[in-house]
Amino acid sequence: MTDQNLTVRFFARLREELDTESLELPATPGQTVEGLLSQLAARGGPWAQLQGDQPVMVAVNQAMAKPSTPVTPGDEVAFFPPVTGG
Amino acid sequence: MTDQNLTVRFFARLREELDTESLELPATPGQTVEGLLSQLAARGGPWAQLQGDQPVMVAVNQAMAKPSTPVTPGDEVAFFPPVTGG
Amino acid sequence: MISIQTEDFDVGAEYEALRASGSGTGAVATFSGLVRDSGDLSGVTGLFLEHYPGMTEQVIQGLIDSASQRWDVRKARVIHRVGRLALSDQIVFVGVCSAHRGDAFAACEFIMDALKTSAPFWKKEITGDTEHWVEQKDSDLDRSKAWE
Amino acid sequence: MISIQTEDFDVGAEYEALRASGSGTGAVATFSGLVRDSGDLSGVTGLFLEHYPGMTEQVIQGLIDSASQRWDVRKARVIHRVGRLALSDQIVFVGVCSAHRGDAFAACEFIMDALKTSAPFWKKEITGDTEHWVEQKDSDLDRSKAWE
Repeated sequence: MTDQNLTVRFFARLREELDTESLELPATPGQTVEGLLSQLAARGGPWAQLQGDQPVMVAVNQAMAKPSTPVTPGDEVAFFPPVTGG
Repeated sequence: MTDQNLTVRFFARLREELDTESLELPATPGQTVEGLLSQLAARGGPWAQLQGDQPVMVAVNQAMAKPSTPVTPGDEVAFFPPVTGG
Repeated sequence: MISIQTEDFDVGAEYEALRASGSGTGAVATFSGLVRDSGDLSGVTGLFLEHYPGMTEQVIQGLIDSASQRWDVRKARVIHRVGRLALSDQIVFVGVCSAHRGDAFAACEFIMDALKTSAPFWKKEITGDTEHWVEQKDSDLDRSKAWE
Repeated sequence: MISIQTEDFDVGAEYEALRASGSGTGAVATFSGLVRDSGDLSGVTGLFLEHYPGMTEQVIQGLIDSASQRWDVRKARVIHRVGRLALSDQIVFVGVCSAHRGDAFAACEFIMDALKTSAPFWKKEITGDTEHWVEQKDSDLDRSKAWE
């Protein structure tokens, strides 16, 4: 891993269904959360659910983010289902 | 004390200012809380405050009561300032 | 269960007893009140608390019954101390356990707010060698009315 | 102070630490959440709780900071357990001490409600040999929005 990459993490149901805890991906100039989601959903199979009916929450560098939030080299991006603690 | 009497009790500031914890008084037919207050206030001195500016709360048989509540032989009537617990 | 007592109480032990009220319990809310300077006088060193034995317990039981009609209340516990208390001493404990957190919070706060304006307790502040009966606060009446 | 831990916690000890936060403290409100059957499935025997280390603590600190801006908060304590839990186990503790009871209740309930919808924890229910990720409840979202 270098600062040229993104670290993408998955939690809970998504982590299980994608069978993936984290990925290192090359960062693309001008990329947003939405672009990253499309790129991952295009892998097909269980990955398609990232753009499916069920809500997917996203955090960039451990702060809640929106589809339009930019992602830049070195960022930690996390995808997860709505939270259910407490 | 017999069942022909009222027991009248005082609490907190009233108990101190009247220097009286409780009284046994003969019950009067048709008497109400208001009548009892007038009768006691007529004693003068610190007793006058029972009909003065400061609010006086009353309970009959340990339940909150109003000026119009009847008092009958054997009743326990209590007068006290607004409560300040908790 | 209701206790009016001069002795101190142990919030940890009270909590454990509330918690043990069955497998449907999902939420325990507690409130503890401590002696502090009320702001009526400066330099308060302690309190003296008087109550109306018998009536006090009945009034508090009525509040617990009302709370149990409005919300899911599995168990409720109220302890109120009387007599001489020092600054920072515990005065009052209200604990409620419920299936749901909203009910536990609401019932606990309701009992505490209503106790303040309807249970026959009176507080005297002690400042060095003077004493002073505390006056009822409008803000307490307002909080209590807000539940009606 | 915030702790995310697999170990159980002692509400009595947490209460005593909160209470010791100075002579201006008049009120300590606490909430404890216990594992119960959520109603999604019958026969729940336990839970597994996952979190996002680092982000979880930051989110909860943000909730304590927000509460401290809205209300008088002398001290706040949040503990949340993760990992495997059984029915009736303690999951979460929120304790707030304040000068005033209204502030203690409000800050405690706000932190708890907001934690439910914004802190990254996920709960899986275990029923015999099956498992099931719990869905977020609309009622939790509504409670959290009511504070806005």
